[in-house]
Amino acid sequence: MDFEDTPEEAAYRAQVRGWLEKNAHSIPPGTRVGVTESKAWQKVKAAAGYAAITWPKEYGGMGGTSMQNVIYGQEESQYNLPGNVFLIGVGMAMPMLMVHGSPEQKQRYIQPALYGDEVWCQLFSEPGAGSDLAGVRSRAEKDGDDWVVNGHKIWTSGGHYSDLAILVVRTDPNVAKHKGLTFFVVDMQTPGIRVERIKQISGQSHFNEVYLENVRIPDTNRIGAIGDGWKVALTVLMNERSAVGNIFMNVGVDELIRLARDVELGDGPAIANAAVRERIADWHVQTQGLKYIRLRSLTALSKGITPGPESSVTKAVSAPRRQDLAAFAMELMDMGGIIHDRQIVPYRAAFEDDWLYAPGIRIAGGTDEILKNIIAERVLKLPGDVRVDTDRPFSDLPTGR
Amino acid sequence: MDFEDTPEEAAYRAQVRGWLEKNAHSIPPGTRVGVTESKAWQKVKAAAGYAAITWPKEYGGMGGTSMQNVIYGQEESQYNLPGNVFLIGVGMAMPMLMVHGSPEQKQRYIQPALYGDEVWCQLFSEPGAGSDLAGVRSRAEKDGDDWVVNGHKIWTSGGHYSDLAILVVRTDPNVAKHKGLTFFVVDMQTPGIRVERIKQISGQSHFNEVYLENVRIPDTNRIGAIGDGWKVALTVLMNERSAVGNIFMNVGVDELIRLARDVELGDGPAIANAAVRERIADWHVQTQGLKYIRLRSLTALSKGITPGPESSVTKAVSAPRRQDLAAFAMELMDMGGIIHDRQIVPYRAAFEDDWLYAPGIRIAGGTDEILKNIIAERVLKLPGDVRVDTDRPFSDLPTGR
Amino acid sequence: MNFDFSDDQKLLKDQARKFLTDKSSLKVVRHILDTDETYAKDVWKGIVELGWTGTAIPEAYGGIGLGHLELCVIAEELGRSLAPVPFSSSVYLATEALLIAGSEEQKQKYLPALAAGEMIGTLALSEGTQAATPKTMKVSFDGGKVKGVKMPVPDGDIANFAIVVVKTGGGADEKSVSLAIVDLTGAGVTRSPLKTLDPTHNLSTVTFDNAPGQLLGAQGGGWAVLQQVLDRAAVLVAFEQVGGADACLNMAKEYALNRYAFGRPIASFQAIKHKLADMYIKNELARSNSYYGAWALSTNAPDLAAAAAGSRVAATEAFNFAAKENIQTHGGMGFTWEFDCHLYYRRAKWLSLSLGSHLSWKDKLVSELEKRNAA
Amino acid sequence: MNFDFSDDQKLLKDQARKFLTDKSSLKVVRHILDTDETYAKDVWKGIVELGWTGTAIPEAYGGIGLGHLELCVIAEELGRSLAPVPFSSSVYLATEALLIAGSEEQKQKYLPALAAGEMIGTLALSEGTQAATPKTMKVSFDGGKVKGVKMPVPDGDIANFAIVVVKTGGGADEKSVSLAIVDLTGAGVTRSPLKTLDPTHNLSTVTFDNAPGQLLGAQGGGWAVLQQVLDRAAVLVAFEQVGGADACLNMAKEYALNRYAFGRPIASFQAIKHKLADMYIKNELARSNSYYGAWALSTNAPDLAAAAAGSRVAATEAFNFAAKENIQTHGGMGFTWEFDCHLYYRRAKWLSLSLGSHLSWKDKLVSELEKRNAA
Repeated sequence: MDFEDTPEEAAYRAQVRGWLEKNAHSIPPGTRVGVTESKAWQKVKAAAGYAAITWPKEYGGMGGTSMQNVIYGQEESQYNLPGNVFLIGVGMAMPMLMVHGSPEQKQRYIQPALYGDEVWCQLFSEPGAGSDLAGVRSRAEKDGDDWVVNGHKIWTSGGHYSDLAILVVRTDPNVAKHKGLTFFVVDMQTPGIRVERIKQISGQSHFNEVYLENVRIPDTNRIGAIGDGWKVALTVLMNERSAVGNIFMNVGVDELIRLARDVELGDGPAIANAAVRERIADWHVQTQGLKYIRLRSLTALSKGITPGPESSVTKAVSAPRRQDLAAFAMELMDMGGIIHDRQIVPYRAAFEDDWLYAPGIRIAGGTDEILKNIIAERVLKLPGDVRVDTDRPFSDLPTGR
Repeated sequence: MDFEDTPEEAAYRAQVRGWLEKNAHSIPPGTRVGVTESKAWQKVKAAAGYAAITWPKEYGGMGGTSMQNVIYGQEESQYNLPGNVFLIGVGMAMPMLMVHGSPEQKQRYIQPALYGDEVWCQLFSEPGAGSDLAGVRSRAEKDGDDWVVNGHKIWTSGGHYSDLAILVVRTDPNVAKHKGLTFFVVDMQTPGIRVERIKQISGQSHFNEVYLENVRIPDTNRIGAIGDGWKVALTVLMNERSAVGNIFMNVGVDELIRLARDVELGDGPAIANAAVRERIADWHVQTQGLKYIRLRSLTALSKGITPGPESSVTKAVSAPRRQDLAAFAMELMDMGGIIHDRQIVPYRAAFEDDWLYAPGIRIAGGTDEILKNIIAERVLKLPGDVRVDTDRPFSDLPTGR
Repeated sequence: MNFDFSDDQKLLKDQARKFLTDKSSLKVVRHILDTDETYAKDVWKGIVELGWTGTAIPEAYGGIGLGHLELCVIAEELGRSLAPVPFSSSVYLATEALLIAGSEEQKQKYLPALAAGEMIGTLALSEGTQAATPKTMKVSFDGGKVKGVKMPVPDGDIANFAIVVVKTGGGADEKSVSLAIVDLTGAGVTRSPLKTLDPTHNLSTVTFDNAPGQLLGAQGGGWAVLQQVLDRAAVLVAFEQVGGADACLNMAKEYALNRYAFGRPIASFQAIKHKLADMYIKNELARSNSYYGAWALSTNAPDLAAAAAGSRVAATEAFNFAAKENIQTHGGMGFTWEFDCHLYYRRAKWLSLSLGSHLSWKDKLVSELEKRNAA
Repeated sequence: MNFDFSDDQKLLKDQARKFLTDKSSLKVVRHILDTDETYAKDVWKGIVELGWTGTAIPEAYGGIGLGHLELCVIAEELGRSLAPVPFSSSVYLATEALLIAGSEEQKQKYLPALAAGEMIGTLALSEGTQAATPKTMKVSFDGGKVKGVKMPVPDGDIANFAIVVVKTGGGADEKSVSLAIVDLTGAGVTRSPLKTLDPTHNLSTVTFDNAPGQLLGAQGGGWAVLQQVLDRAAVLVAFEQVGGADACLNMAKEYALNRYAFGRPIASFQAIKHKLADMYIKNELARSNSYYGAWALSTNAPDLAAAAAGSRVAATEAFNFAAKENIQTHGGMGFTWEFDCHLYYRRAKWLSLSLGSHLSWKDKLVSELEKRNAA
């Protein structure tokens, strides 16, 4: 038991480091960069094979292992580089195309995505279909060689700067819900597509709503057979789970310890208060536990074993913990904890930011409740919930108001 | 807003007090009394009408209000009197008979139950049918004018000293589960009935298992129509809920405060430790909350309004709290908390007793989970769980192993 | 047994709810959220006209001399509606402090004006991002002048005057604390709105630069009066929290009944059912503790300090839980600006911090229990 | 990255599980529960034959010189099986104390005998129903004689000798604490089994009436050695807890899959699914923290104290939760003597108390974090 690379891993890490030293240039602090810079960096990576380490070489990848991919990520994270806007295209859509796409589709899309020439987004969720994605109601109807799509998609990251989208819509409402879906690629410049920002309670806008009004999509953009949309979408969703696992924490236990040292409660510094200490201890073992769960799956990966659904555990623990920790830090600041002015509040109000941001984290990419269902069903192999929606025509299902 | 009796209540309380002063005689400490003494005291109460305050006068009751019943209970609890073994007979079975019994059945059973001549128990739950009572599998088959019952009942309080029982059994397994049940009265002396004590993890035995082997019950003992057993049982269960509400606590927050004063943690008396104080505060507000919930429903009762399902809230809060509080008190005693010798451990090991007893409290009379369902469905009017067992023959239902 | 509000009090409550539903809808709250306005002036005007500001002020001082039980039912409805008005500052804090510690002259000067809504008062206690204690406080009162910065001051940009918790003398003990009444519109006072997590409620930085003030109560007696004021306010704020928590439960329930997933209302899944049951349980515990607090407040019971702390602890727990799990029940829509869930999430947090932290009230509660259990 | 046990260690673990399943089934545990026997002698004999008692003892002292990672995998299986043997007292406590603080002579005398199972040792620390601290402890060591009562002493009725935590000198600080080795079969020692909540594990009252003892380590250095011993034992006990918690999750899962209510397995209800998911989450957090503890223990890492406390805090949380919710999942059957759930409930509690309370370990963990974060 140790935390060291195997000889092969060490060699790969050295190779990556050498390449990054030559090719990666950290953005100077304070500089703002955008999609243009992201695309430029992607082109450099793609040319060297690092943009798709695990892809087969025939598609421009490196034919490498998942562990090599992790090592590259660890090393790249030492640099302050342009944001990666290719997670959906390179991480999810292209792997799906490799399985379900026609030769022409692969030919058309894979290289431009890999080299950062085209950015992709995902048109899956709808206002009425989130956890229950197969319940999408956006309709596509055949009209000659085209499909005409009408509907309303939501939670689309990067919708406003993406060139292409993967889209799941209902082509037949008169069959069971999972049978009536079809999967498409759509050009985001197509007339009838309108992208609007969603304002979150934090005041930020990380997501878009996308309205589709008589959007014409040629049948050649269809992926897989008519009615096979759910099967195709599942390929994408499998890759999504592994992408979402790592959640960035602004502030955590270390900051809480320092805050507790700095503020007074009624009877002394907060760090001397056993109720404060107990929470620090509890959150620390959670943090450590998640860290070592990750190292255990990296070890499995290093041995060529595909890790299990531990990213569900990570999110199920860290999202509510983030909310609770932030709320508690604010309590330590007493009435002043309500202040949201970065000049006044410790850590430039990072606890307060987290408190506003955490409710979204508990929901996006799988709610607390869905994650526990996933753990129960996929890890513990317990039965699924009773389904009342699978064996009758979609159009017969009740929908609420 | 006050905590006083209305003039009518005060008058009734005075009447009760006067009667109790004359007729109730506290058992001297250290004296052991049994069912004989309980029966004798019941006879005295019944003669005066206090054994069934809310019953109509025609059945030997006092025709009084629920509030009067509460007042009597409060006053009676000032005395140390023989245990009440008539809760099932007088509290549940006879009120059910008043609704569903034939004139002959009422004539036969009500007076002896009221006057304590016959003690009743309940043969409802089975090893495979607890929360899901309608899933009972004990069978009754018609044989001439009799029914022949075979089966296995469990969680029967007082089974070993009861004269009569109310019994729910399946008379038709080929119809839906709620339709195939029939309700009986059975004499506990009938050949084929065997009563065995169940040893709980606390080492005590508060319940029995009851085995029924070719037990012959005359059809005249049937209550209600064949197949109406569920409807009749519901009448009993409604009365059970209100009987279970009040849960006796051995030790609580006051004892925890005193314990925390007496024991040292690493750095001073436990009461000075904020993590200890926080738990005391949390459990105190729960205790107070339940107390004032009770006073609010007494107020409703006092105005003639039937209280809602607050006994579910009481049990849902107090059962897990009891387990947690006991476990925490044991932690305060450090390694010594494991000792279960009344001579050594504070409060004659009452915290340790509670810790062993609480798991049962979280289950008996409605598990934590069932209680939350009840609150969700009956108070908040949320939908029931999806049922897969109601619209096919009982005999087709899967049963596990 | 009569542990409930009277029929008259319930009628008052119904009227309050009706008025607030009508005049202070969440649209009004959003207007304060989205603009620079500090409070809803029309709603406040209506409240004054209804006499709520004088509910617990004796008729001799221009009030309507009802009492604190009446104030509790109003508070619950204010909490439910999130009404963006300086009611708690002016009524629970300033008015109560004057009733407890004001000289006859001070009462004559301020109480009728408070009752009539001609003046709005507040309490200035906090001095930044930690608990304000005799040890940590720095704002001084010397030679009739107040010096230092108070932050956040609730409704500090709205109030005409503040009761400022000040240090008199250099000690760090309770006897070094006094209360001073300061005209916030007068000389030596600068104030500016703070950016906070609950923009539906004004919070302010108030800087005193030798601002003239006069003592409220005895010099060195401020800490003791402050505790009494906070206890009394804790019961009233608890009713606001109970009202808010109840609103969250109702929102969550409505949404869960009407939102379908997997072909059925999400309210039919145990994960949601039990979440809402937990909300209900906490709300009932909060309500029942608060009823006891109301009784203790209205009768000035010896147990008031414990009853107040119990009300506050239970109500803080309930509203914080209900507000965050209401968002969770709403799923993705719950964390959009457009949905109203966050308004309650914000208010829940402010109320839980407003009179001092959850931990500090738990500590206070246990101190009271210790006194009671003293051998 | 190689954050896992080696193939050899996993093989040892499989063998341990096989041996214990075979020789130490819950029937064996129940035999100790229901009779006056203090431990399962046959199982102990088998354990000694397998060499487990000498796992971490160097070959020079008669051990097999494997190491603590091997001890961790054995501990997990002992925890899973609830094996009623004095392993933790003799191996995690007595052996570790001797390895840390024993003189060459003491090591020569005790370690080979411990490895060979000829002797069983224990640690006598607690003195009743509160934490044993330099301030609260009373058992004294003066002129080579130990005087006072230790209670509970794990495996005190079984062990041949105890390392007794004693006061030397009258102070109340850490420097007043020493360790003394006392022959429990010798003069001046009386012992009797205690009635406890975990009768599957011997706990004893040991009375020392001028019992002869010899110092282990320096006089006044006992508290520091004790902390090291407890840290090391905390990691090993954490593995027992992880094993026990895993057993509970498996029991609960099996039962929930096979128990039907309302026409379907109770494992299909979200209330049960999410309960078991919570168990799994806690178990995974405990296991991962404990792996780190194992690494720190096996490498004597500077971070050992924090790693040990983290292991213990997470593992105590996991096993206590799994044990009580396993009963709950079993419903009515769960609280019968006949079902095995209570065996785990009892053991979980004992393990959580055995090295000092949950709260005290949390406190210790934060003290370590403070050192690390010291400016």
